[in-house]
Amino acid sequence: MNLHEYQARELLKAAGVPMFDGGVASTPAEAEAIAARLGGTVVVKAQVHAGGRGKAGGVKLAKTPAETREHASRILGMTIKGLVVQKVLVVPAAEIASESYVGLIMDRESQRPLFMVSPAGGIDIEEVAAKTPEKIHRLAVDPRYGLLGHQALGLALKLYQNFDQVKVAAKIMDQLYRVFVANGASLAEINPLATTPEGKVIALDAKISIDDNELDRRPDLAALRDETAEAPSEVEARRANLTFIKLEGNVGCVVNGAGLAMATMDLVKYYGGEPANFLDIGGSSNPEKVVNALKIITADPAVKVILFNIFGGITRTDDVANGIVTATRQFKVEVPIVIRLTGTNEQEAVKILQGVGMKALNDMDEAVKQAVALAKEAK
Amino acid sequence: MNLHEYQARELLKAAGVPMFDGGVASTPAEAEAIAARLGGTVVVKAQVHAGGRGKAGGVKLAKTPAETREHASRILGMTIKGLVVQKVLVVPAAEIASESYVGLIMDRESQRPLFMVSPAGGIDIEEVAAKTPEKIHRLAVDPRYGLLGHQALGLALKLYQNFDQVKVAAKIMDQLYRVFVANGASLAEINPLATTPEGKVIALDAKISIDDNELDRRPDLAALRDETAEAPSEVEARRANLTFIKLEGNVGCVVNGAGLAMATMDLVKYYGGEPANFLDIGGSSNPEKVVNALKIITADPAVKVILFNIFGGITRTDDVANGIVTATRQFKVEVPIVIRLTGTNEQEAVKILQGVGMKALNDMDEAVKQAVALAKEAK
Amino acid sequence: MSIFVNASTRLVVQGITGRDGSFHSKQMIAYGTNVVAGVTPGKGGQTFEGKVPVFDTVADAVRQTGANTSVIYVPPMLAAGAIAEAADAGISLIVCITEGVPVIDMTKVMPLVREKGARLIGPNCPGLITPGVAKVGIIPGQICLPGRVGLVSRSGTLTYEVVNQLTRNGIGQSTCVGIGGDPIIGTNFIDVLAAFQADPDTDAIVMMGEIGGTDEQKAAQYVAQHVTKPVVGFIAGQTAPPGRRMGHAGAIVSGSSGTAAEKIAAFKAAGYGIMERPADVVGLIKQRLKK
Amino acid sequence: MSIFVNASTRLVVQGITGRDGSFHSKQMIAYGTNVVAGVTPGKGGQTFEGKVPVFDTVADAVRQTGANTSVIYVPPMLAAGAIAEAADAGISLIVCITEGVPVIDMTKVMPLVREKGARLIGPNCPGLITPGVAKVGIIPGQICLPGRVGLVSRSGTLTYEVVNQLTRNGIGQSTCVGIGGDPIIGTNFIDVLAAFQADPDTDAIVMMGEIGGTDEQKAAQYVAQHVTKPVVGFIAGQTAPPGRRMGHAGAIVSGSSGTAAEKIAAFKAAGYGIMERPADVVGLIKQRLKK
Repeated sequence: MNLHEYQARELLKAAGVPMFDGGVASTPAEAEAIAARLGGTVVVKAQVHAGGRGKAGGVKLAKTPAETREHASRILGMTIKGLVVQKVLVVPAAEIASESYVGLIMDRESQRPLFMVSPAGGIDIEEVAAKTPEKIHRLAVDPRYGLLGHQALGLALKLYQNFDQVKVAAKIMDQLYRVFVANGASLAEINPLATTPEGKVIALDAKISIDDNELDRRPDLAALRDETAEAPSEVEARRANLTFIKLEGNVGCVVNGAGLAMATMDLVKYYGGEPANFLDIGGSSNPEKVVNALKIITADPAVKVILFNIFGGITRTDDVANGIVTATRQFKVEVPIVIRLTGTNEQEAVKILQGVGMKALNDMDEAVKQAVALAKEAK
Repeated sequence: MNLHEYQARELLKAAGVPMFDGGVASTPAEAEAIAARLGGTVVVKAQVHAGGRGKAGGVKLAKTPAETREHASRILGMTIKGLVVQKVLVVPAAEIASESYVGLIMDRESQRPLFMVSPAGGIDIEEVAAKTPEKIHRLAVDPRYGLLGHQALGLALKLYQNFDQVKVAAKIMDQLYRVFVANGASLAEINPLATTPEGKVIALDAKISIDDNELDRRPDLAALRDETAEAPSEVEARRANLTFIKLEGNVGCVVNGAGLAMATMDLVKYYGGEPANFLDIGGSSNPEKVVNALKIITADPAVKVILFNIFGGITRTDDVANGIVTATRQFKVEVPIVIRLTGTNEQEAVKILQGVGMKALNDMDEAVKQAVALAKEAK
Repeated sequence: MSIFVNASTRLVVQGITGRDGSFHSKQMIAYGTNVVAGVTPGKGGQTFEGKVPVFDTVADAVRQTGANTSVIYVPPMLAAGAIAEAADAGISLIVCITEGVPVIDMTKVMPLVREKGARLIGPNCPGLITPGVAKVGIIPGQICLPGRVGLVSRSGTLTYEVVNQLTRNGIGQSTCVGIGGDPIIGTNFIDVLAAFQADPDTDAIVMMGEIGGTDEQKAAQYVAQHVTKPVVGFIAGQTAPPGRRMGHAGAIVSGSSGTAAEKIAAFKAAGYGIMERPADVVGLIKQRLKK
Repeated sequence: MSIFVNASTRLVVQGITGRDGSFHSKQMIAYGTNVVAGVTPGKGGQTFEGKVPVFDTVADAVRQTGANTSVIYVPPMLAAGAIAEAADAGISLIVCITEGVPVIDMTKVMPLVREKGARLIGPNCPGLITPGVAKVGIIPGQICLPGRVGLVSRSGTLTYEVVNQLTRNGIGQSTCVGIGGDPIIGTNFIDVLAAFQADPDTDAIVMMGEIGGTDEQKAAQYVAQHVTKPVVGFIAGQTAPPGRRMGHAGAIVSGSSGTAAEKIAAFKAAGYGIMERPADVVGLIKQRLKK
């Protein structure tokens, strides 16, 4: 789960990372009031889960509270990469002497939190990484020992010459690491970590992503989820414990397992169709999940056919069959359903479907071909 | 540094260990008020840094607030193993179904915190350990991983059959470990960990010792030191950064290094004398320390001679010589001083002493012999 | 005729009395797996299905039954603790089926697993099966056939799909291993590829990857250098939309966006037979085994 | 002709610009020790005494000077961090002089030292000296004499006392090691005894113990089983009062109160020559070397 910049700032600020005071606004008037409180020039920043905000016009300088209001009214409601801006962050505009990059990510290879720091920070950091990789310094932290003092210092020495700045930066490394571990982050990034002309080291922008698996034991973090920033169908799916991503096609897919779901979408495409969604009902059996999945998919008017592809392992195919039967009793499904079921309790499942006059296929290619054909007929 | 029972209770209670509510009193009236608030039968327990309080009459049952007052007035001011009782703890008297022992100590051999638990707890635990060592279960905790869930459970399973009690005990293990590590303890002990007739698991007595080296960074723990519970000369010595233990003899010893200090005392005894104290001025040079050391030793009227035994390494003997000269200028030392100095800056030291008419010996045996002889003459 | 799991496997099931644990324990027993013990704290002394003793701790199970392999079906927040317990008790192969384990928990337990010299498979994986001998996990036994093709996959049900294709066409498997798709897993593609390469009873290998990360590319490099047996590969997610990415660290660390195209290119460079769809496995394996 | 420290020792001083660090660095240099670098964060680029380069980190010092041994004179709250830094930088012998290091810090850093394959001596120790070759720590060089007696001690100044006795009587030392008296130390009696036993240039060993704990008893057992060279021993604290003990755990864990009498009995049982006072070392060593 991605946090908004203002949420990430709060976590880092609570850990002691030096940052400017600022405020978050949902209306132009609120933005104006924050600017008035802060005084001087401010930056108005769209709070949206997408990169490239600046280039999309979602980040603006404002010299006065009135100008802040103007910018906020333009940015609020703006769409950036398909996401509507609901909130803006208002912070003092800083004169910047230098920009560094400090990132911490859960690294698959070392199986540890991995620091990446560079004295050449800012928005072009990926270009720096690609063209001058020697400017990126890495350190994987052994979680058994945590970030050791000399490691934090060593990273900070890569960023600054001035030892007072080095000491502040070393402390920030430690604070960032603690925030990362304490919140089960998959990413925590300060970019830029800036110096002011007076030499003060300060974090100007922050990004944090939380491991979704962490949220079940951390209601405080789960509460940070901003559902207004997501597509309603995805919110609904998550509440039903389904993984759902809406796509542009017309073949609605209900699959168990992410790998098989992707392979099913790929096969739809292979046979000339277009998947309407990615939908994984997960590993554990539950007829209710199937009902919810059908509700979400049938809510999309573009869907012309629904394709079930269930390979029973931990999922019992009879549970899925029961779910389909229950759903079709609860509400009318207007489009044809193609069902492929095999694996655990397959015979029971087939019987259940036959009981209501539905047919189950056994072969994945066959089912996908039928679904694609039905979608084409429906046009 | 040993904590009083009531202080240890507070640390454990804050960590969530189940304990009865209670209160600490410095006067009989306070004790009576606590008993009235608690209601029912209470235990009045002397708060003193010594074992065997019960056998010394420092732990009493009281059925009424009035009786509590009586017991408190008898226990407050009582002397147990040379220490005067300044405070009593008043807690509800519990009916006890079983007594277990849970101890955690910093173990030299494994270099880890070591749990020792036994279902046969209570005041005879050392006898249990000596006679039926199989009833004591041990577990050294790897500090890189902390106490793992299955380890806490494994320890708890050694104490109880009932799984509800096991779960509570496992949680207590975890809480005790956290208190131990978070406070740099050298010992943390719950004895007994009791069950009530209703099956509730509850800690009835607690002991915690803090590593002295921890106190410099933990003013909150250092503030728990109860100087009224110590000999005034030892308090004064600690404030002057000296390690001092008063003994019964008449040869005052000022030595640098604990090992050499002990060897000097041993040699005093070897030559027929009796050391008046253990005093280690420590490793680092500082004339002021020597002045303080002389003040503390000369305050003891039993001292008939003062023996310096300084082997300069990190300690500079000239610093010590300067300290002796400064002290004798500040106040009159009524007893003879025998000085043995050798090692770092020895020649400067000898010159400094000669400058005020004092003589320095080079040989330890010679110096001790002289000091013992002078002490005998003085009698 | 197998890797990791064989006739000397003595299995303890952690979470044997739970919903998933009990269901799959019955399945494993029915398949012939030597399930010697179960563990559920607080239920020590009970008997599962009238024959498998249940213990409070894995240590007790090991001591009393000589268990050497463990399979974990406990809730996600307890899974890393269960892995630690198994490793600490001396279990040499630990298979964690549980999905949704916090990644930060895995970073902490992996060093312990390594220190104890154990192998972890998973978490969030279907486990593994040596057809006709033993299954550890949730791969449906009836879709497998003893034989000489090794299969390794990041997916669960997609694995079954491919195994099923093989079996229906008479191509048996030596061992099928689902390594799991989580960011931190105990056993990766390379570990399994190396084991198949060393296994005298595996003739060809099927490797099923997914988009994201660079594990498939690294595995392909390993195959190019160390694996002489024929390898057939699939990547799921060719039509998946690129995730909405936040932050730069991911791109910097991998230097790659982990697309299907990149991975397929790596497979081709390493000489894999490329499956365009799951059903292609049959033709490709037959063709390569003929050579 | 020595253990642990010899002519190939390349020393980096951690905390070289501090009060104690600079004083003793001068002494070590004057003694002829090959001090190749100093470390004080924030002072990298300076030069100590006009010839020793100072670095911000031990890693820099190792990279640029090939340092292989470190001695630590930093404040107690930073000492464990300094040990970790040295171990992490690949230093193989780390000598920590600092007194007052929190024991809980030592429990955390010791596993790292072991993982890195380093040897730690101390903390709270005087260090070690190979007379005539190099000294690492604070043992006064002028009281030592090159020779063939190895000395190991838990004490600081008591060590000097005994070394001084030997030297004044013409008995030289191969290496003198102060292991420190803290509850958790990197190198114990047995480690040093084993090194002396293996050192072809050590003929006899002096071991100086103290009351408390059971290290001396364990060392005596080791000597009885593994050390063929003559050993002479001393225990300080025969007249010390018993500490005011609180809690039962200490007595349970050691099963011993660590008295001088117990330790001397263990020494006798292992065939040690027993020193009643420091000066006895001369006669005992002379007598045993004659045999």
